Amino acid sequence: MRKILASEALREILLPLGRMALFVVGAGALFSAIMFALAFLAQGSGADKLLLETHKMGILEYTLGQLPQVLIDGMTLGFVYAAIALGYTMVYGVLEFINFAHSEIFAIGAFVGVEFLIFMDRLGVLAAAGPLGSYMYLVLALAVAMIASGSVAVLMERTAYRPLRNSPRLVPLISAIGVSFALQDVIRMVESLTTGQFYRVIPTFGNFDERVALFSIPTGGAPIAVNIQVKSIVVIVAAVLMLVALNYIVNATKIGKAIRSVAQDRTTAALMGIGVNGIISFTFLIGGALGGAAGVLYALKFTRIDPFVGFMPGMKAFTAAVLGGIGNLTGALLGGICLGMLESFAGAYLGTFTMGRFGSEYKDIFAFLILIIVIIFKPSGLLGEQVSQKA
Amino acid sequence: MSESTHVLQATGVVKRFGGLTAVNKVDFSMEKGRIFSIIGPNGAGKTTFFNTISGLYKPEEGRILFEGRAIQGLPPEKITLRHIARTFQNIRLFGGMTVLENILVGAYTRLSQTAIDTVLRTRRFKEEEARAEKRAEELMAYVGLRNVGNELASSLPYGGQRRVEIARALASEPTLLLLDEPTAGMNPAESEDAMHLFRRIRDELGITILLIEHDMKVVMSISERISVMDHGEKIAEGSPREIASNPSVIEAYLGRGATGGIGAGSAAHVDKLAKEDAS
Amino acid sequence: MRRSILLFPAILAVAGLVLAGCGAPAPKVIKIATQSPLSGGMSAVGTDIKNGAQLAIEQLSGPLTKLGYKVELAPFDDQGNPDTGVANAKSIVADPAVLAVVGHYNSGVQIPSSEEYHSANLVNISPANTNPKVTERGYEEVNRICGRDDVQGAVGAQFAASKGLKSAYVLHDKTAYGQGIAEYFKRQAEQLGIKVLGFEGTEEKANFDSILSPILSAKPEVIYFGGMFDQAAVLYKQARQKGYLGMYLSDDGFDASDAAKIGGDSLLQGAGTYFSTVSGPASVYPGTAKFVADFKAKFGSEPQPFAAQAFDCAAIALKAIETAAVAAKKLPARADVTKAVRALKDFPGITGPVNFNNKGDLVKAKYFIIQVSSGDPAQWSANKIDQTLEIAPPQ
Amino acid sequence: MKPTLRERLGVLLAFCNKGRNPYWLTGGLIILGFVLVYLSPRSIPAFLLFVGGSSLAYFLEMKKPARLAFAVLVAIVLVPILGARNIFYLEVIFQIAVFSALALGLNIVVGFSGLLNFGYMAFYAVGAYLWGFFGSQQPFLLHEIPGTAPPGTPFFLAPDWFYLFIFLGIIVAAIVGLILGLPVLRVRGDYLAVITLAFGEIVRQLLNNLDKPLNLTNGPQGISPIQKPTLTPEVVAFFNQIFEPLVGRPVTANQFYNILFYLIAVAVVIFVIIITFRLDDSRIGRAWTAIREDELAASAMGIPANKLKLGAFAVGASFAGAMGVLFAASRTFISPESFTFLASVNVLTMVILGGIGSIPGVIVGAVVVTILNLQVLQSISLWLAQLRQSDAFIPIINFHWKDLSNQLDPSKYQRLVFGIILVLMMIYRPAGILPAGRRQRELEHVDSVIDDEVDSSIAPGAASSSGAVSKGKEDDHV
Repeated sequence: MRKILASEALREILLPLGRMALFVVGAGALFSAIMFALAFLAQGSGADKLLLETHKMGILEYTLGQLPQVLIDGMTLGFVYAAIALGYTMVYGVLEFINFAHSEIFAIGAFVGVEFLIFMDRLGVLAAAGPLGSYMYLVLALAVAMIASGSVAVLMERTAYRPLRNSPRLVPLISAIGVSFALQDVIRMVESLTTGQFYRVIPTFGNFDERVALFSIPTGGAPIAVNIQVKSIVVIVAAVLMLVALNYIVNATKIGKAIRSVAQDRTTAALMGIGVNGIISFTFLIGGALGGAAGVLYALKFTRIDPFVGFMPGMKAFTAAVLGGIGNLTGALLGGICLGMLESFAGAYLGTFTMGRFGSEYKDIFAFLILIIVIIFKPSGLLGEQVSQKA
Repeated sequence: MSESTHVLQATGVVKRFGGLTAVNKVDFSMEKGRIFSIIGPNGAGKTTFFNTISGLYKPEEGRILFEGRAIQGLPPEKITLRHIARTFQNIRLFGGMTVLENILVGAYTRLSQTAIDTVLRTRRFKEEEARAEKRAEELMAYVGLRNVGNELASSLPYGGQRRVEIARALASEPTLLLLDEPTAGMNPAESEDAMHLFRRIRDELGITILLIEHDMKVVMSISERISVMDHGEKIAEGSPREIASNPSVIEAYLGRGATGGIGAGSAAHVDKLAKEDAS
Repeated sequence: MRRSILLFPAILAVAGLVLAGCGAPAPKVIKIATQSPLSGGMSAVGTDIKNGAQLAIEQLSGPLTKLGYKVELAPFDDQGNPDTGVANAKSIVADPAVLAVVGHYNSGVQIPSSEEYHSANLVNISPANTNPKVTERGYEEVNRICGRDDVQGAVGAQFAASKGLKSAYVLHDKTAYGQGIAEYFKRQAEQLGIKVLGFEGTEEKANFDSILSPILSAKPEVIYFGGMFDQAAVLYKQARQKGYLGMYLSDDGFDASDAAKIGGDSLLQGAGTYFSTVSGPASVYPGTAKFVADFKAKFGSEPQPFAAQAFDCAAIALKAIETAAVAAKKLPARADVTKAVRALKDFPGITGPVNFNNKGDLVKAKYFIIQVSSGDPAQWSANKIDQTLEIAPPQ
Repeated sequence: MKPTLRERLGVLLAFCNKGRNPYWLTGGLIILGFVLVYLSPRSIPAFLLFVGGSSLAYFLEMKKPARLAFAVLVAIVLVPILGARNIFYLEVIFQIAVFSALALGLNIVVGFSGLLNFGYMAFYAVGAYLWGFFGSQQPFLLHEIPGTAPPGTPFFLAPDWFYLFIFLGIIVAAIVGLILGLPVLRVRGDYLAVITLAFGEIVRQLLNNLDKPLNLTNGPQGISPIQKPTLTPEVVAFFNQIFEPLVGRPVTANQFYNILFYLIAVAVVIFVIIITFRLDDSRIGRAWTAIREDELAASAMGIPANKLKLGAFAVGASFAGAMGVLFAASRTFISPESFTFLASVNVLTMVILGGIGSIPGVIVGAVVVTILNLQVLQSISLWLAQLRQSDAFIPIINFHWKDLSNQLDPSKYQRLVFGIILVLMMIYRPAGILPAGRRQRELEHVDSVIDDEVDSSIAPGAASSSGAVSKGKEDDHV
């Protein structure tokens, strides 16, 4: 009996890991293939000639040379999106409600984590920490951020959403937007009261900025080196761990079962003796904590944060959640990876392929177009069931 | 059987939801000016069949002819244009609108005002609005509603809301009225009133009525013809008396431990109906 | 319905009570208004524009106080939004005590708002609006002490050419300011024979991964960024982390010690980091060092870009009001102040001597190309001047 | 027992509505407010008194012609006079008018038909860029560096095309509304909200990016100068002839532009209000409400829901389009910064605060938010700034005002204020300040054909006001 349980648990850990690997490889291969097809077609075009002139290589070679870096960047970004998207998707799964303020939960996590690190830096312990110590501080920062974001998310649910739970569906949505706006300014107020500035930069510590050289690609011009930053690896590993843990909680624990039953049918779950309010709070706690952790990872990767930092990643993560099928944890992962890849590809190649006429400034437009197209033509998303759309 | 007498004819109607076949090859036809009932246990596919007729669902197979013209697969608004109106099992009034407005919404298809008329407030618009309002008031009176025109529909008690729904359906000037469990949740006195109303609608307005009903007392006393559905299929059709004595119907009900007894309990009705049949 | 009827007047009444305190101004008060975004994403710079002006009024209103006037600051929040800016401008114009406006951060707000100043003859001195159109309209009331995009971009290109660079990748922040400078950099650079390998704008503030890929493969000798330090420094840092070793070049939006805080030592690696600015470093203008110290003492943080310019704007306004007041022997009219601003000769600002031409641009702006020489924010003022260029604006 | 506050207010209201009192009160307050503002043109309490007095013309019970007379007096005579003395008020009222029209347009989409739209500013942008493009030199600058114009570039159209473009703005924005509406029809509820948000962002980013390959929008540089309609000196002279004694000084042509734009805005708003009222009270308006309440039941009643939703999008967009043209001309400058998500939420806040679905409510929302934003928050900040520069302090806690952090200025926290307003309104008053009421009709009481049927149970129950936001039924299928 015990053995079965253990293997069950192992299954819940290995299965999502396998899925992630599949998604990354699959999405990467798909996008690469599309890119090659385009590059093949573009041979001999103006863009090709321009590249030969400036980079001394053809468009096919250029595409190939860029590819590994683009894939790595896309994957890193994808995991960050996936971690944020989980917060949206969990809340949607349980309440069928878009928690618009999740992007601010993300920002709060980023700020709390970064403030913690800044504090540690001021104490001088951060600079003194060895390689192992720096990871410990990062984990601590993550933990602090997760606690803070989780608590704010629970508080937010209590005050701004719970009183509206039985209202028409647009009412809590509007309330969520209100919360989102209010939180942006609250963060700004708190941060600017202390120093007069409201953006923060994560202190430099540990070996996160170092690059690990993977290999280099010989091309007609200079060889293109492919590197991955330590912090990219950290981001990916941390995101994977969180995703696996969440998957385990939802699919293999008692409380996970309760969450799923509340998501299925709140009334019935209540009749079965499940404390629905508690479960909903717990959902917000988990979603918020994940968002907060994603905030710290984001700050680690991209160094600078401000109170409005959540809006764009929030929108993108929501897009990812919808793309994968909102309410579906695996879907959020797939959506995040696809979107991260798409953005990375669009940013890297669009300018080159159109000879600068349309540049990477169109990558957000791409993301939003994807969102619109998915919602219109497959509102249930890539992996969603046919239930999601209700007025 | 000429087309003029058969107002509604369905042949081989199939409606599936994923793997589930909710309506399976149902043939069905009803004559003009009749009160026709569909009965059957819960989940038998009655409401699905109704929704297929009224255009909320598209049937996968089969034809539905209304007054000789195919209507299957038409969107609901087109079907209303063809003079078919319906009510809902769980009342679906526009709760935030007044009773009068609800009925005016029902008259939507019978108004010809355009956006330009509306903005310019042409004479045509004013006259038409006045006419529609008057007609709505008449309908309210007809279904037995008084002094509630300006009340929010959601503020009416249950029985009143049922009446508003019927008035709203009548406002679209139907020749066929589909009633989905119109007496559900009513006490016996209210059901009696409702039945009286249905007969009047048929007799005075000449509207053919097709109803789904659970209350056997109502079904047996009001229907002139009954169709029984089970597991998405039509298992029997006939006069109330025939249905009451049909073994497969009894099995369908009793086999599942149905609620209302169909045999002994309603024997009195059957007798009464037999007399009516004879007359 | 009944309750609501009462709610509305109640709100008005409460609002009225709250505001009862701000009645008509006492006589002999002179106000200098500032307009800048105090809220929203641009409020960091906007607030320091206000703070710069506030510092100037506190420190330099002595002569006017002796003449018997009380000088006050009236800070307005234009929210970076033309609607609010214009409404504020009308509010400012309607207050007769206001004799000068320091302001606007966004040219998009300055242009419509200054139409109001123009029709009220109220002088506007801008610390930050570099868009050529600001002064090209030829309004007597509109002046600026910052450079023009078309000049500053060209200065950057000249510098790059003087260093013998052959290729550049040009980025901007998709604001009127950054894009304007970048466009002129590109134009001048191409004329000087520098190959522009790419030209892109981005609103991204943090994640430059996807933009950097094509840049790194193009291997430009210099990455030019038109925009503010909080984007540029992040971009520069990320590019270094990805192994870029060429030169960085930016504009006066980069002149903030926080750039070093963000960029750190990555600004020193490779071919180093340079930026063009009209506001000279402490070694040239001793006033700047004092300003920075005073500012930090008062507001607790390093001044953002344009804070020093705002200080100078307010100082110019004060001087002009004083001149006009002495000449008129009474509270001067707005038109007098407007004329007095243009009449100032070699006003010693902390960012350099100020002389306005007939459009309101500086007659000759001195541009410095400064090299970042330390990754430590505290050492920002010790940055070296690499080149000094004096350029007159196009006529 | 002491009377509660509400009872006392009720007594007050009853007094206000007694006999001829409404006329005296309204007229008196308007005149009092006018005189106060006239004498002290910068006093905000006086201005609020004037606005409050004017609003009584709507709130108190009086005859329709009297209401109209008050409205005309205020709008056409008093406001221009005050505005000429202090153009700030004219600007405030101009913006109130602009935002009222926007809020009314959004109200058709959100309030009447229950379709949440977070990208509404996109339609405003369409109108603004329409005149911004054709009413400037931009068509000749397609290959220039954004933000530059060779000297002597002519304008593309004569300035008076502006009037035609108001109508073109209506049409073009309506078409864009249809284009957005078409795919969006398949989506409902919160998905719709997200799609429209994405659409709004796409439009803003397109405007920001379309300076290459062809320089259509000047990108972030924005388009300027944009022409205003011409103003002949005769018109200004005519105005001065009549109003100079009242204003106290002659009005210049530049100042008169403010009055002109104010009048155009008021005209557009009146037009918009009439259209909105008439649409609301017709089969179209009833159908919109029916769709909002229960789309499925509505289509079963024969309402072509898709067509009507498209119509709502188009009508709502068209108002924004017209105001966009007006905005471009009055500002002479437009850039993508004006059309952000924040701006869309701003308009949505007006609709929700005032009363979703309620025409007077939405206007009240526009008034409150605009005044709050332009006057109240700014004034408190200015007041704090004044205090900070003084030696004043709070005695007991010995707090010197000059120590008050700049970061606590209320004008910096517009988003916070709006956010809190949205949340509180949703929790305590989801129907808004002036909730939408259903039109009460004079009924003729047709005699019941059968009297015996009417049972007492059908008597009206307690009227409960329902949240006006779309009430989606959870049980989707009948």
